[in-house]
Amino acid sequence: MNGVWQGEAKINAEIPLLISQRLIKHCSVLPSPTLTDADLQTKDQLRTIYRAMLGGRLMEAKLSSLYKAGKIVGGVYLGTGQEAVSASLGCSLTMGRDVYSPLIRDQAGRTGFGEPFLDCARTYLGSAAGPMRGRDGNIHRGNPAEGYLAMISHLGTSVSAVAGVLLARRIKGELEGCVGATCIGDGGTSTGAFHEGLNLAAVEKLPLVVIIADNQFAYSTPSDRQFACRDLSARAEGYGVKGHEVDGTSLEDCARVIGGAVEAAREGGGPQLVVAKLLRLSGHGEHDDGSYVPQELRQSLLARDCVELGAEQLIAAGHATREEITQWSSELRDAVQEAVAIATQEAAPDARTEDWFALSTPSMREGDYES
Amino acid sequence: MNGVWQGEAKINAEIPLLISQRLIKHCSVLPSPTLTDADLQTKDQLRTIYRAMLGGRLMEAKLSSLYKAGKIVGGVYLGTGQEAVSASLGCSLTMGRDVYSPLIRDQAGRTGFGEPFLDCARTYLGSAAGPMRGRDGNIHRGNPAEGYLAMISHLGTSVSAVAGVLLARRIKGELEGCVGATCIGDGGTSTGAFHEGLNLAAVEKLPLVVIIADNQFAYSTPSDRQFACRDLSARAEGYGVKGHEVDGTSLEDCARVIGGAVEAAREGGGPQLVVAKLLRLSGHGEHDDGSYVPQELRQSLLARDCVELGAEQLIAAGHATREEITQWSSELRDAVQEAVAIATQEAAPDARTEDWFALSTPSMREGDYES
Amino acid sequence: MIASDVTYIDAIREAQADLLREDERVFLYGQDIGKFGGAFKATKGLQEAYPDRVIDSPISEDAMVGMAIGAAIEGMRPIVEMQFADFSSVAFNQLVNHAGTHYYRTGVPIPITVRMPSGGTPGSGPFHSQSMEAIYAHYPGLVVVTPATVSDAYSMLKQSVELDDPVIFCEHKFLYRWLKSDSLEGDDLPIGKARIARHGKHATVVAYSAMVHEAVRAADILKEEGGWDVEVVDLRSVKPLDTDTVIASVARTGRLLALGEAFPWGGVTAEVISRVCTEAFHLLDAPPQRLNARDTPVPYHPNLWAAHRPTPESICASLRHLLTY
Amino acid sequence: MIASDVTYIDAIREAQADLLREDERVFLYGQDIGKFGGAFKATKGLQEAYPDRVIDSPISEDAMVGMAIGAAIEGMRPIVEMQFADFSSVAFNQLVNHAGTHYYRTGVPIPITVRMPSGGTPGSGPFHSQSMEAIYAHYPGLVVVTPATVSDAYSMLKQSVELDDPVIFCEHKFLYRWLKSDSLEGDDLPIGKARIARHGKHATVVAYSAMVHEAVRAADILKEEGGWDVEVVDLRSVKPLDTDTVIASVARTGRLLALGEAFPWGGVTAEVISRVCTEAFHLLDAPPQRLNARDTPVPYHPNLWAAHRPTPESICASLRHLLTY
Ligand SMILES: Cc1ncc(C[n+]2csc(CCOP(=O)(O)OP(=O)(O)O)c2C)c(N)n1
Ligand SMILES: Cc1ncc(C[n+]2csc(CCOP(=O)(O)OP(=O)(O)O)c2C)c(N)n1
Ligand SMILES: [Mg+2]
Ligand SMILES: [Mg+2]
Repeated sequence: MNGVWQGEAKINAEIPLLISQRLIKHCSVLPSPTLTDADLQTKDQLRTIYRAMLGGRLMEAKLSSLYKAGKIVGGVYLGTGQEAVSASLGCSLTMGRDVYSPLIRDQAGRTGFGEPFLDCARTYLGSAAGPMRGRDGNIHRGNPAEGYLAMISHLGTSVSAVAGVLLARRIKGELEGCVGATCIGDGGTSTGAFHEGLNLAAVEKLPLVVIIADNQFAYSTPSDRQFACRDLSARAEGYGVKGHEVDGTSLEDCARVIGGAVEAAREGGGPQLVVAKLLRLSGHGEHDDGSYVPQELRQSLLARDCVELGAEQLIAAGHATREEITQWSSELRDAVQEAVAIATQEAAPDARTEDWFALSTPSMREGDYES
Repeated sequence: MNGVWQGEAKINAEIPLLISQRLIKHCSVLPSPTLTDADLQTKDQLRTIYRAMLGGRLMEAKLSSLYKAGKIVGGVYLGTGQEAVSASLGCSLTMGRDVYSPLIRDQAGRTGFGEPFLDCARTYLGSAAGPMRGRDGNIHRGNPAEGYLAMISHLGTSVSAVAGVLLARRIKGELEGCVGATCIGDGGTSTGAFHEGLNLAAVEKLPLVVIIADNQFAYSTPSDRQFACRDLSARAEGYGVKGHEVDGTSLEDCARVIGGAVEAAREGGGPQLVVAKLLRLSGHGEHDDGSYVPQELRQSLLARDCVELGAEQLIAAGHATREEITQWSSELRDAVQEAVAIATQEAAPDARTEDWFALSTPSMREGDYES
Repeated sequence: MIASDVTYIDAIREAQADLLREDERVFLYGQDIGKFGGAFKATKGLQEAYPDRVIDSPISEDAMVGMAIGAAIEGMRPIVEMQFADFSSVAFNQLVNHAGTHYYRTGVPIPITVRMPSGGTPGSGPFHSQSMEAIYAHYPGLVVVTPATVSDAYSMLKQSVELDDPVIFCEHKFLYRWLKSDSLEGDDLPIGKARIARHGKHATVVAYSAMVHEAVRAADILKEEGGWDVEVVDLRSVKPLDTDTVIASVARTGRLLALGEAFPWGGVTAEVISRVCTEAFHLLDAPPQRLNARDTPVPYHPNLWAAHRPTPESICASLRHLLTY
Repeated sequence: MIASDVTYIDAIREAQADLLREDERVFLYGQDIGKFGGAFKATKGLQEAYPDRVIDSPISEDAMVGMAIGAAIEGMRPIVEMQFADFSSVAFNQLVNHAGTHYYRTGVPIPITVRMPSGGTPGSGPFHSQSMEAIYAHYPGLVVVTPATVSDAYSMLKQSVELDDPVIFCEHKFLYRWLKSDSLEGDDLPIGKARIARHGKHATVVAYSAMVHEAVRAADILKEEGGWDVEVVDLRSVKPLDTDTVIASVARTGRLLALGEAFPWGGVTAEVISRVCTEAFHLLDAPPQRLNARDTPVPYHPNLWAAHRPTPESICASLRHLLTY
């Protein structure tokens, strides 16, 4: 296959073992951990984020193999390489209090936010018991009543929706201490919806955090066909929001910068725009081998695998031992397996008993008005 | 009337007389003319621009009185106070070679670009002989075959259309030496269409000039409800385009900065974003008295009337005499009168002979398929 | 409120005032709706009374609707004002793909009401005259209402906001100041029920919004002219569309004209005729007739505008054809 | 080109290759259409051959169409690829209000072709399955074509680009690889003419796009089952809609089923029934029938998806009802 990823092996069972080998290979390029913002870089926080990253990686590895085995219909989109960014956001938010609208590559963030693997498995496998009941699939899932929004496919549209939840809370006098957050890709920034949503949030000075995961490609389209600015963080000033840049491959950096942006928003600092630099370490979806990604990019620092690097960082800082990580990994793998096993056995939706109604109000439903 | 404008009198016959009186009142606040870019600030250029400004002002004054006399149906939207910006752009472009998509407050720019007053009068008065044949009205006019695009109402949509003309020329190998230009208001920058269009032009590095006439209001909505950045020119960097700021009340500054932006685009400098600061010296349309504009803004430097100030600048620099300006004014007033007189006498469109087809291809037309 | 000489636009303003007063979940969002009171003054004075719940938006129709969706998820009842229905084209995606799909996908309904100043007036031209009900009714998940009377404008706006589902509220600009009544109160029919606007026995005109009044005028002319009794059904909402009331009327008259101000391809008139013909074919004593605007953009000039949409004259012509078939 | 085993998507690719070769005014614009060859490989290899005329766009559907409009004004013939028809919702405004109004307003036509990968496939869900033809056909100023065969996909795409007017080219994703032919060449009917896809005398099914094949299957079943001869009319384009061919078929059969994969309110089926009933009421020996998808978003799960759209079984059920009326 043309598009074999440097880190392909990472989705197999040997992650912690690989880590130790790579640690030696890579350590020359490792930045020394900068522990400037000690509050945020607590051991606990990093361990929590890392577990969410691992969970995301392992869940997605499973989804990939289910897809390849023909057990998932439709698309499977992975966040491989984006887990540090995603989990750093998800773990900074509290379900029930905060608002989160993840995007396609946010399995780790969803896990960090508290979504059970079972919801994911059920949605991908189309279980009638899942949150989307087979009506929608894969990444198009959420639990809106808990502030966990269910994205539509049209990129950029979540920004204004999250802003709306926050505006509603302000009107109700319940905004204090809340944050709303969403992610978007480099490509998604080209949509009018993104622009309108971020601008609206800026005008209203809402506690909104928007993470741009600049993974160098939108599907096959490289960034230079997507925008012409030096860096997307140059957009922050034009919206009048606070801008941040972060190395998306580094758990430590993501935890600090993204965690910091969430705190800043929470404390009344208004909208925050975080641009994370990284590389998508998979195809656009599992149908795509990503062979258009040039070799030099695959070998650049952007291609570092944040899950491997994160383990190195945890170990180097003494926040976790290799054994612990191996342990988490196997626990999470079991949890993923269990979720998939349950969802696989659940009933699919049944067209005959399906409620074919798009409106909630019975008197507004037309029923089948065809003869 | 609540919303009488400081400069209301300026639309009457006495412009040049007023100018001399105000010259004395205002001269303390006048910036001394900076003649740094001597090439662009030629006497000829300033005279040309000023005549277009005067033409715009006088045409619009006539439109306003026609509207108030009930002779124009629908809306009348004036560019009062924006003539320096508008004409500086229109006069920098050459019909046939360049592409121009003016917006609602661009009578002066249209005049500068070479649109005859008659086209304007015919469109407002709904003459069947006009470029829009009564099918569309007021500012929704143009001559697309000459690169003079006919705006639709939806703000922001012209940006991509102008970009498309330019992209087409590049493909045909005919882009060399061409510029495309369009205007938008502060409010129009909040549209997704504006964002997508400017971003696309930036990616393609097209010779596009976008002027934002930041006139402090979008209809009644002040800028702080429209965007949160310090200044809209802060957006340029985020698009990777060259940004410019200009005092929109000053003919000299507008001629230099806008003329310069057009030249920069023409010479391969890529897209240019010019933000002009000024105040709309009228209501949103002639149905609106603009009473929501606070008094202090009406008395600020932003409220200087560019037509008056421009005359002062021309006279002070020795580019024109008061007598010349009076002369231009009366010539232009005659030309406006004549155009209106012609258009007024022309036949209105006749519904019975109207071609009721939205498609050009006869075989694609369904005709009246109702029984 | 009992008012004398209350207009259609007054009714819309009063409904919003009532809603703001009675229901803390209600807030208004739109361009220039605050201090300015909106392009048509539908929110005049409301920001003064409810400063936190009448909010001026940027010119961002997509985000305006997206914001309302988020607020609705959070339990609010936003009313979004489009400055003109025509500009909702920019919010089309959020309306049909976000608001319209949400309940089916997630089980969480989206109680937003989007007010659309609709329909033509002389001189408004192609972009300030559109009737977009068919566009929104075609997609699943939206309720689309089209009040034709002062009391319906009032009561249906209140009902729309009370509904748990997204409502496209098509209010006709031509009726804003032209249509007057001496009371806001009416028969308070629920959304989804059509009304017999004029009783008759020789033919049924099914209309909605401003065309109800043109139909009634045409019916009056034909009464005068030939003693014909034409029944006019006011659909009131086009989705749900009250097929039962339409068919009951056709059962009485045997003749159907479907009338609308929107573009002719598809739309309400096609849906009405299609439903009647599939469900009540044998009640028809003559081929059904159909009358819409023409298949061009809405023209600017009043001469063209008046000939673009159906008029009492063109309605009479259709009806004569139908009645003498 | 004569190929054996050429698919529907091959036809679309070949048409574009021919157009690029034959007409310098043609260029392609869309997301990932360059080196990558497009999400469905409809432009595979074309950028290599025409590097300046196959251009990757940002994710900006509104600006993509706006750009194409400008290029068309400048004399080019852009083909815009939407990655999925569903995403054209974001370009709705540029399509209906800019492209669709331009000729009527200015006299300058806008020859753009917008390719819309349309229709459902199992597992695609609410946002990658839509059939938007009714939305675009409702507005004046757009031609809307819906090829159902390999040779139509080929010849109609070429004709679309040759037309001076804007064309919404609805290509069905389900047919992309499933539908094969041994040649690109067909009868080269012009846009606006319907085709009898299967001859019959007992009833007429009017269908378009993928539903033509489902209708033919249903007809085969009924032939087998009861010796019924069902005629299938393939509309090919829904605007213009070839009422004459439809009515001529109904004149032969006396019975009509209008079939579509889109949402049920309004749309092609309503338009077809409405035209037949207003123009050829007395040709009908039975009430017309109508079959569409259900009035919910297109569901993700294949079980639900298969029951959401018409199937040979549901078509047969409708037809049995119609035939035995
Ligand atoms: C408005 C819109 N247009 C097109 C698409 C199809 N699409 C889905 S994902 C994608 C690429 C997104 O790229 P990016 O935003 O960079 O995110 P990434 O996939 O790299 O995480 C595209 C074009 C879409 N979802 N929405
Ligand atoms: C998409 C869209 N929404 C709403 C409108 C209605 N509208 C016309 S002009 C206007 C205000 C424009 O303000 P700005 O862009 O600042 O230009 P200005 O009028 O100040 O010159 C509005 C809201 C529109 N034309 N397009
Ligand atoms: Mg990306
Ligand atoms: Mg403004």
